[in-house]
Formats: sequence, C-alpha cells, structure tokens
Amino acid sequence: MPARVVSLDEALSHVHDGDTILCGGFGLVGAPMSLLDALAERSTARDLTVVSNNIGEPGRGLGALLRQGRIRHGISSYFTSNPEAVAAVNSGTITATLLPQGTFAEAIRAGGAGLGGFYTPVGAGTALAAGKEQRELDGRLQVLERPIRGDVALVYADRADELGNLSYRKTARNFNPLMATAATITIAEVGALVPVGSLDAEAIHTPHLYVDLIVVRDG
Amino acid sequence: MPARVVSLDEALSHVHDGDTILCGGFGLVGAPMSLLDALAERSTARDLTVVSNNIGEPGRGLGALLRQGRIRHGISSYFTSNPEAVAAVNSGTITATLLPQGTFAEAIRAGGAGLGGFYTPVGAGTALAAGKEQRELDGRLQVLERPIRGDVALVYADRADELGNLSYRKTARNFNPLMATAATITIAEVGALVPVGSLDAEAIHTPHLYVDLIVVRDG
Amino acid sequence: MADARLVIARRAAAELRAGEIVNLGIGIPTLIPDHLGTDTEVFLHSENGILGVGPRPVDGEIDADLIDAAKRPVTALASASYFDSAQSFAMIRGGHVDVAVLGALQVSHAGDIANWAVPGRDVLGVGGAMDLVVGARRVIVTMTALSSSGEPKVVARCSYPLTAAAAVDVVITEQAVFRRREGRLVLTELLDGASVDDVRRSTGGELAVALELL
Amino acid sequence: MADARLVIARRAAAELRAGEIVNLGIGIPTLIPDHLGTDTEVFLHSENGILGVGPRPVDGEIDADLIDAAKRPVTALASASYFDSAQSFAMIRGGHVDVAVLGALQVSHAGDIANWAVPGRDVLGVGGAMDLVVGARRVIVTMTALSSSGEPKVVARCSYPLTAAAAVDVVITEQAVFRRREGRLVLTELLDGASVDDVRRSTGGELAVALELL
Repeated sequence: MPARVVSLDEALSHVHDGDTILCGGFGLVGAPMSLLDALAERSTARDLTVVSNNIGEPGRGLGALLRQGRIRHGISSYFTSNPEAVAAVNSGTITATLLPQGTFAEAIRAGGAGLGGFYTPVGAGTALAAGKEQRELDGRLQVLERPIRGDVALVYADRADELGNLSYRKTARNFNPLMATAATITIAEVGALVPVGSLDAEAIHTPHLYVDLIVVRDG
Repeated sequence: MPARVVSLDEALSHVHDGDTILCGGFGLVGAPMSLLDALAERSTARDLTVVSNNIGEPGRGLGALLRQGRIRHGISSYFTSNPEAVAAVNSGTITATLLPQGTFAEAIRAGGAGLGGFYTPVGAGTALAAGKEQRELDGRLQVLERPIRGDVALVYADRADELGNLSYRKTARNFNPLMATAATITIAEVGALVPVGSLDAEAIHTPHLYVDLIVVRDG
Repeated sequence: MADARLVIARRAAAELRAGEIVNLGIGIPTLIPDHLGTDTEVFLHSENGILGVGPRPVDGEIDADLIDAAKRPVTALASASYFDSAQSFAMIRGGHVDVAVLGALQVSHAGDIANWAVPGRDVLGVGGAMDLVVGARRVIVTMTALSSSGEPKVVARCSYPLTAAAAVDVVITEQAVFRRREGRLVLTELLDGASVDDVRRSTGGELAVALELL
Repeated sequence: MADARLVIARRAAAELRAGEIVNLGIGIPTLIPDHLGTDTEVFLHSENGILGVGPRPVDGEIDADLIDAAKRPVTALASASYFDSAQSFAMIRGGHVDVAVLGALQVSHAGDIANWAVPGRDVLGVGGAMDLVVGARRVIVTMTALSSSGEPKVVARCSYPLTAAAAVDVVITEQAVFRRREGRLVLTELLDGASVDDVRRSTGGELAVALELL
C-alpha cells in the first residue's frame, strides 16, 4: 500500500506495550528525533525492546525513553555511548544483547530479507560468540547469527515522495534503510515531502514498498 | 587502489585459463557486451566457470564463449534462455549448477561480503536442495547456501568517474553491483567516463573500492 | 465459452486491491493489467530490479535499459525505483511483495505448486519462481484447468518436481476459483458457466467444495 | 624523547601506500592524516557509511549529516560516496578495505588482539572493532608500549577478552615496529632511539627479534 502521511500522534498510536522498536541513526545523526521526542513525551508504551546501534545519549533520543524506565531490553553494538544505558544494564534495569556492528547491521538486513540466518567469521572464538553455534566453513571458524525483526521501525530520511519512496542524505543514511525493511510497520520521519517523480529514481534508497507511514519533521 | 582506465586487450589479459568469471546482466541487458565480444574474439582463456544469471543468448554474450567450447561449468538461475547452453549441459559438454534466482544473487552478495553462508527457505524440500544441509529455523525448513566468489568480475555501468565509482541506469543495474563485489579483479565496462565529482554521491551504486579496471565501451 | 485466458485474467484482476505491490509472471498474468479497474492502481514489481513498471512502450519510446523479468521492453511510472537483484529478492523473500501471480504445471490440494520442471525434460531454468512462491504474501496461480494433453492441473498430489510446498493461496482456472483454507484447496466459485461437476471432472482426486456451491 | 603519540602516528603513516582504502580508529590513528606525504593520498573509509572522508571542517562548514565513526563532523572528498551500514560492513568483512589502523589494549605474540573489553569493567560496547580486525586486509595496531598502569601491551598471551585471534599484521609503539611473520610477532624496527633491550623490557615474554637488529 502507498504510505500515508500522518500526524505524530497517529504514528505513535502504532507503538504498543512490549513492542520491539527498530530505530535508525548512528548516535543521533540520522535518528528520527521528532518521533523519539514524541514517543517520550506523548506515548505511554512500555516494556519496549529497542534495536539501535546506540541507546541514544543521556536523556536524548532513545536515552529519554531509557530514563523513563520504558525500555526492557536493548540490542545494540555500542551501549557505551550512553553511560546511563551502561548503568541500567549493570543495575539490571534493562537487559542487553551486544553484537559486533557489522553483525548487527547484517542481522537486521537478514530480518528484512526473509533469511533464516548467516555465518560470519566476525566474533568467532570470542566472548560474543558464547552460546552461539560455531562451525568451520571455508577453513575459518564462523558464528551463526540470526535475523532481527521488529514490530515498528522508526527511521529518518531527508526526503520522501508522497508514495513513501525515501532518499537519505550523506552519513545520515547509516542504519535507516535496513531498519525500514525489517518491521511490521515502518514509520519514516522526513525532512521534506516532495511530489512523486521529483526524487531521482537512481537515488531512491528505500523504495516505497517498505514504508507505511510518513511524518514530516517539525520546522 | 583507484581504478585504472585500460584498453580491452589489457583488461582481457587478466582472464586466465580455469578462471571463474562473474558476469553482470539480466539476459543481455546490463551485460558488458564489449568485454564479452572481445573475450570471445581476442582471448584464448578456456576451461572457464561462468557465474551469470543466463549463459547469454545463442552466439551472443557468454553464448559466444559457449559455442567456442571455452566454458567448463556454469552457475546460473536460468540456462534455459540459451537453448545451446541447455544442449551443452545435456550432452555433457559443460556442467551446471542451478540456483533459484534470489539465492544466486544472495550467494554472490555473500561472497563479496565475507560471509560464510546463509539460510534461506527458498528451495527447501525441493530437488534444488538435494545434497545441501537443511534445517528448521524459526519454524521453517531452510537450506544452507554458500557464498560464490570469482577470479574476475565483468560488469557494465552507465557511467564511471575516473576513480572507479560506478552508476548504473534503470534495470541495467541488476546483478552488476553484486558481481563487482565478489571477484579478485573487477573490470567495469562503462558507457561514459566522467570527472571525479560529477556523479551524484547519493547515486554511486558501486563505490570505487570495488573496481580495479575500467574499459570505456566503444562508440 | 469465452477465451479461457481472458476469463482467467479478468477474474485474477479482481483479486487485486488498489495499492498492492504485485509481481506478475509470464503468460496469463501479463494480461491482468488490461483488466484492472481505473480505481485499482497496483504497483508492479519486476524481479530484475524495478518497482513501478508502466505500460508497454510505443515504438520510439523503447529504452534498452528498461525491461521486465520477461525481458520485454517496458516503461516506468513516475514513482519508479531501481535496485540490484539481491535487494529485489530481499523484497520478495522478506514478504514485501503483496501478491505474486504466476502460472503452474500442477497445484495440489494441499497448495503445493510445481511450475519449474517437467520430469524427463531439461530442468535448467528456475529463475525467480521459487523465491516468489515462498516469499510473496499471497500467491495466486492462473492456469487453464487442463494441460495441453488433457490432464488435470489441480491434482491430489503433484507428480512434477515441486517449486514449493503449501505455498498457493488461490488458484484461478477458466472454470473456477479455489482457495486454500486450513491447508486445503476448496472450490469457492464457478466461472463462465461451469458446474461443480465440470470442475470435479477436470481436477484430480476428491475436491473440497465450499458449502455455498452445493 | 618525542611525544609518543606523534612518533607512533608518523611511523604508522609511513605504512600506508598511495591509493589505499584505509579505516582509522579513534585515538592515535586520527593523527595519521597529518603525517601523510602529499604523494600518499589515501581514501578514508568510515564504517558509519562513507568512502572519501575529507579533512575536519572549519567553522561554518559543519554539516550535521556528515560525520565519521567517532561521531566527529568531517568533510567529504569530491569522490565521496555514501552507503548503508550493511554495505559498509560488507566492504570491511569482504576484504575491500586495505588497511585498518586501530588501538589495542593488548596484542599477543601470535597476533591476537584485545581492544574492546577489560575484565571486570562494563563490556557493552564493541562497535566495529571485531569486523575491522577480521575483515581488513592489513591490520595495523598503534598503541603506546605500556598501559597507563605501566603494564606491557605486547604480551605473550592476551589476558583481556579477545577481539580476534591471529588478526594483527603490524604493531607500532613509540619504541618499535613489530610484524607478524609465520604466525608470530617479530621486532623489526626500533624507533626514537629505543634499544632492543628497551623493547624487551616493555614487552611480555620472549620476543622474536629480526636478525638485522641483533
């Protein structure tokens, strides 16, 4: 279905208690900040699992949800960028799954691509492979990693057309195109909404079949 | 290293007897036709394994090499588009590995991405999974598919800049970006060579780190 | 009786809903766009790497870089986007294509489909068939009731090599529509004047028939 | 004695060759570009999704959408391209990045590296470290010879959790260069007036020393 342009409130109505939220951004760059701010201020959804390269910064982005105690579990490659996330894990307030960054990205891609898993040499033989299947393939020890999917993906794109085609800008692309593929509902916060046909077809990074709802970033 | 712009002859000097050649194109659309014509006319490399969605058409593209008896093995999703390829397999002149098209694409991507393999539900329980490991993951039977790599990749791009960044055009993109990632040497035939900085950075589909040699398509 | 292929294509068109992402196989499915109502715009995905396939080009409009998976020249909608083959099949396998409409050699009562290989003949082309039947959210098979040699194509069990098990949701022939319900094909609708007995004669084995047709 | 970090950065710069694709970690590696000769243009890959990182921006030139993996604002070369994180790590893991230069807590004589976790402290950040040491064609470790508490960082065996085994090709400290040869680190070069004995004292266990230094 073509994406629908909706209000922040309507978008947030799709986030429910216990959901797994996939969130784009590397640090706060390319993060859907209006959606995250509104999620903290105007939604009550709790017991969330968040899948994001970082758990925001202290009090910002996903860090605001963390402070509110609404995150139950984090899947990430770098909790360390938010000391409050580290403290929350150490105190047992939230649980954590740590993945090498490339494995994290690839697992989300696999989730969106309908794959059952993949073998990677990264992390093989290390503490991060503990409890995972490991086997030798092509003469190298490899770890079986499983796909990651979510209920809702929150992504940020520089521009969207009215159908939901997305184009990202520079390094704000990062995890956004991956997150957009791997959730039941994908909500895109966009810098600008443009008419169909005004994006360069060769630079549409997320075709509209991945996008359900569009929220235009404030101001 | 930045890509080097070379002649057809210099490009072909990198193709050796027994090599595995990855070749872009869906049918002949997006196929590197000048490279393939020159390979048939001016190279003697034989005992080749070709990895391409189709084995060209009768006498055209990879089909010319096939007629010359220089292909030993084909890995493809659709030999059927060249009846001579089908006849060659049936007569035992060449051997064949048939893969579902999505698995074929994904296996080449995995080869270029340093993965050890992946599980896909596609083909599970069918004749194409014969001899492959199958297991249930997430409640579905899945097949373990292994990465594909080659010695030389031959791809076609609409435009290259002088460093080797490539942009494809419309459905001529197809398998080309994947093939470009998965070989020891990647040779790009391009429609036009443009100065660095004149491609849209958001529409560079193959960054230059994947490209070794550039040949500008004739006339 | 109307031309079988047109009956099938027209009925298949009615299965599609506005806005859906649809992948059309070769043969009968290619006739479907002509039968879509003007309020049923769908978005055609072609596995060679385009979302937003437009109508066939008129002469002089042909672009050599713009084809569909049947290798025919096409046009592109204003909304069209292009992607590589790994991404294209990631869309298919990942459930992002709403509907695949394709032909088949046989469909079993369990919804198994055989559409890529005939025993004893060359089995050297599978293309995207397996990906599509496994990955698309809804799989609609359009096929004539009988093979060219007069054999039923809806069968108790497939004798041809499977493309995928339990994958077909809807079968449309020139006689009837079958839907998979609780793991079993059920005759749910008669087309073009066919009777339940006509359908029974042209399908293999005991067929489940929806109550409203009895 | 010169500033240790500058000695290391200058020597590491000499390891790079014109045209190479290089990924620089945080800390000492970020000092390397200042020490590259004008004929040694390399292409900087940053794992957050850019090939062609340029110099730090001057004030007023900062683009909020353009950062490196250390989350610092950067500029982009005219040749720069952008890609998503899966593609970025496909480049790294697939061997398309020629060199990764990064810091470490420990490197063993076998080339094992520990650079992501200290036992007893939080081990909640790994980032791209494991991908880079496994995937880059050449892994160069830049680190001071001793930890802040005076412990050798080149050690017989890593006591810290491993990032990867047998992954390091070159180690550069302020005293010396070590290269992995036949699976074992060998002292191959002395820096900034250090002697073989100086290096022996600041490395753990028996160290292999290249003949030309004896």
